[in-house]
Amino acid sequence: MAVTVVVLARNRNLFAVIVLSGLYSFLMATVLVALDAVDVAMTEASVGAGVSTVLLLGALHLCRSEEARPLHKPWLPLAVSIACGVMLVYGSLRLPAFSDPAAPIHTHVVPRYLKEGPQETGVPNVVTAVLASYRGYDTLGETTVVFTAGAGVVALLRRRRNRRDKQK
Amino acid sequence: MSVASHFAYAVTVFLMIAGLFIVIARGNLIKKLVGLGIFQTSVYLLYIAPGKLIGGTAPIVTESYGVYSNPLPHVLILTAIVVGVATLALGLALVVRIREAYDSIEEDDILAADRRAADAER
Amino acid sequence: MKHDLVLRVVAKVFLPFILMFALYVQFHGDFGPGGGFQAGVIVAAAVIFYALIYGLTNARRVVPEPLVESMMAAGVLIYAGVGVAGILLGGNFLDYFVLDHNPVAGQHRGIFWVEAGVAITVSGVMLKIFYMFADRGRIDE
Amino acid sequence: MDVAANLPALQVVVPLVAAPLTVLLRGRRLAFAVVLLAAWTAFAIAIALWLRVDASGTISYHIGSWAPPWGIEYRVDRLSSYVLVLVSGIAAVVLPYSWPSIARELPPERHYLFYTMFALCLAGLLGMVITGDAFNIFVFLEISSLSTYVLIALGRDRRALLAAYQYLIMGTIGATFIVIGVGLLYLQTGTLNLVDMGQRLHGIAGHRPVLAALAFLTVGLSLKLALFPLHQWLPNAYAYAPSAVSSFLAATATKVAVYALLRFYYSVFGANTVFQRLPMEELMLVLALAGMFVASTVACFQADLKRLFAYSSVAQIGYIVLGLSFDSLAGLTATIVHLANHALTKGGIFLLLGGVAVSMGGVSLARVQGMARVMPLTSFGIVICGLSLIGVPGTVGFISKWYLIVAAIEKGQWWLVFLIVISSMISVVYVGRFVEAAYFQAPREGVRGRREAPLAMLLPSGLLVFATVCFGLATSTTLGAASLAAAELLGGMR
Repeated sequence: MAVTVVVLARNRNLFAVIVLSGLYSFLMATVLVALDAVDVAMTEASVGAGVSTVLLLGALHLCRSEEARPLHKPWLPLAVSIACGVMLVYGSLRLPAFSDPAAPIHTHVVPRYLKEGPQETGVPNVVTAVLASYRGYDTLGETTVVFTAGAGVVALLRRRRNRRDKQK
Repeated sequence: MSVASHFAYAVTVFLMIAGLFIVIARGNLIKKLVGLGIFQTSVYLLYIAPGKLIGGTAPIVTESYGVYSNPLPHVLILTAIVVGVATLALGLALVVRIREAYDSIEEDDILAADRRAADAER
Repeated sequence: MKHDLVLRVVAKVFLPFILMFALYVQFHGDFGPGGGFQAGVIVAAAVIFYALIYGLTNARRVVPEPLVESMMAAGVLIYAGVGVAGILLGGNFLDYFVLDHNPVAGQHRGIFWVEAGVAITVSGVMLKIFYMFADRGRIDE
Repeated sequence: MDVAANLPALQVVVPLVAAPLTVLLRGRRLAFAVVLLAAWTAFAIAIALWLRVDASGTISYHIGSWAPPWGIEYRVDRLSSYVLVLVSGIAAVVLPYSWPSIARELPPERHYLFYTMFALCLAGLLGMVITGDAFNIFVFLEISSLSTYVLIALGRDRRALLAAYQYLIMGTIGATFIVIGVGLLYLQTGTLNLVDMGQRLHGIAGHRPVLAALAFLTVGLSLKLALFPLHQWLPNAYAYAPSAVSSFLAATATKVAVYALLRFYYSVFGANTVFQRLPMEELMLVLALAGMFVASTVACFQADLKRLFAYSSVAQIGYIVLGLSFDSLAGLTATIVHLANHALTKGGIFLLLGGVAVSMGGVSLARVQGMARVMPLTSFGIVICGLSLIGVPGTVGFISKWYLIVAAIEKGQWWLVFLIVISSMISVVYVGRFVEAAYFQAPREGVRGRREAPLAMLLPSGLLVFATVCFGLATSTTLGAASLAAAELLGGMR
């Protein structure tokens, strides 16, 4: 996965970049399955590798496909991103170890979802139960985000009817 | 042990650096969006990886399993993915409009065009 | 691509299955992975598939644009409507317990409608975005 | 059914439902009517909530009847009700204005979508303020940001597109930083509820992930609130957006980001963690001062009035953060009161500038020459708001500056008092440039007679200008609310 990203960063042909990013999403989905996040993996595969790639290709179709050589030196951006990375490393070093059942995320809040969720909501897939019921409001927000994007794209790309008729 | 246990974090950090780098350093508007996607994806691992329990299984309750991975991060990341794709769609729509207005999707070209226009106004 | 007989036949055969699969993902979300969002994406993909093979004009005839735009809005309204129904029946916002005499059945009903709302909005938005982008392309060429 | 008990949910849901309704109804009149109704209802609800919090304390509302921390909680305390009133109030004033303004700036087939986006933006901002759940903040932040990007891109100038794109990139990076911060906190505490998180962080405040989370949240929110070195997106975005949008954003969007910052600092981390374990105090002081001076100076050299006042916004954010950096009751009061004061002032200015753009054909300094003769009321309004930016007694700006100075004296930092006064002098310069052009220069050729903006635009702008003076003279309402809110925040500090 990391290799894909490196190639991706260096490649200037946008078509290749987009295909690589689709590949990257698939790899990510595989990793997610390995981490037991089946719902997320399914979404990532359909969204990351599917929808995003189609969208990117669609946009690319409307634009030029070669990227110009960057004019400025990349040291400043590199420094900024590495600084952020260092910050994250600093933070993550004291996090609970991988797969530690005593970590706070496994002992607080979640046990109720796993123990009572199926009885309280009648849905054995806990992800669905949390998504639609316990944190249903987040999902309403999420749906609204999708709606916002849809209406936004319409607002940006709609043309006047008469102009389109004229061009036909 | 400590190296292995933090492997997931290391990957996250690397992806994040790479994604952020692409966003800031590259001048091509579409490529910036791809980088942004990678940057966002790195966060997924940060959330999901710690939720895994070795020997656990996907959080779909049945009688044959006793240990489940943590479902809450999954829910959060589902939302994050959706938000990510929504942002991407909107960003691309903007890029298409920009390309129609400027006939370019290189940031430097566009800024140069703006500067020329501003000079012409004076 | 529009005139390739093999493609057209294969598409005709596949489409019902894709839609079936979408419904499966939608309703099986309670027991396995899946749910409204994924189902919505699959439905949209099916229509896009149709549009690629039979042409945009035909796709527009099957799934007209005003319908798509209404779908975007309707999904959110259904979702929020479930929430408001909770208030009307004396509970809090998005309270599914009051939707039925039996709290668990109420939960089930709430989750069902909410997921339906998500699927409708998502498929509507995906299709709309596809139409918008496709439109732009045609005029540019 | 109990409407009163469900007000917290309705606060957000009313504008949120209005948005899809406009898409279903299509017609621009209907869309306008629906959103206007929703915004006024939201304002009424916000006032009702404010009164209730004032009378009986913090309201906690469990969405879906799931008790926190399992479900999502809505939490209305003094600070959030104060910001709710502010945001919904500005929306209620800007909306009637947008009808004539948008009619001139946008092609008609996009009108209803403008109102959709406006309603979504309002819902997102209100949702961010009212929620008591860390991840929910992110979700509603995205609703408001995505709609903001679209609103900016609707501007007539093609540069609006690039401004929106740049804001999209910066905003998404900011939002992702916030997600990382929330994620780190979640990994440490296992909860997403802010109050619960605050309690569980109590014992582990010094841990490195917590400090890293603090850093990520600060950077992410600073991007959103345009703190000095991270402000690059703001001037272009404000300058090229439609006038109604500039005004609404200038008055609310950055303010809500400040609110979120306050919420995380005081309700989750606690001031001890923020200000004692990290050199936040000094850092914020430096950035705030740099913002005040650099942005004010840059503002002096702008030829476009909208850009000029956009840079002045960056400088004003500096004052807001300066108040925060004192870590004292007076400083926090100054911050909170300046949130509202700057919102009124800047909202008023941008609304008036929208009218100027209509009547004078543009908002560059060259265009507004002799404006005082053509649009006397508008010019007068801008001057009053300008005085408020400077901090002249009798306007709201004075109150904020006064409290900042009090806070500085409390800490014995006399040099800071001096600096605050100097930076106000710089704002005299840029406001002076407008006054010079409008009052002391002859109108351009062909600009004759009196042509005020239409009444529907003048009235809402006038209302905000009036409020600028009104709350500057009768200070008890805003100041009282702000100091109570500040006291409550500090009281929550352990």
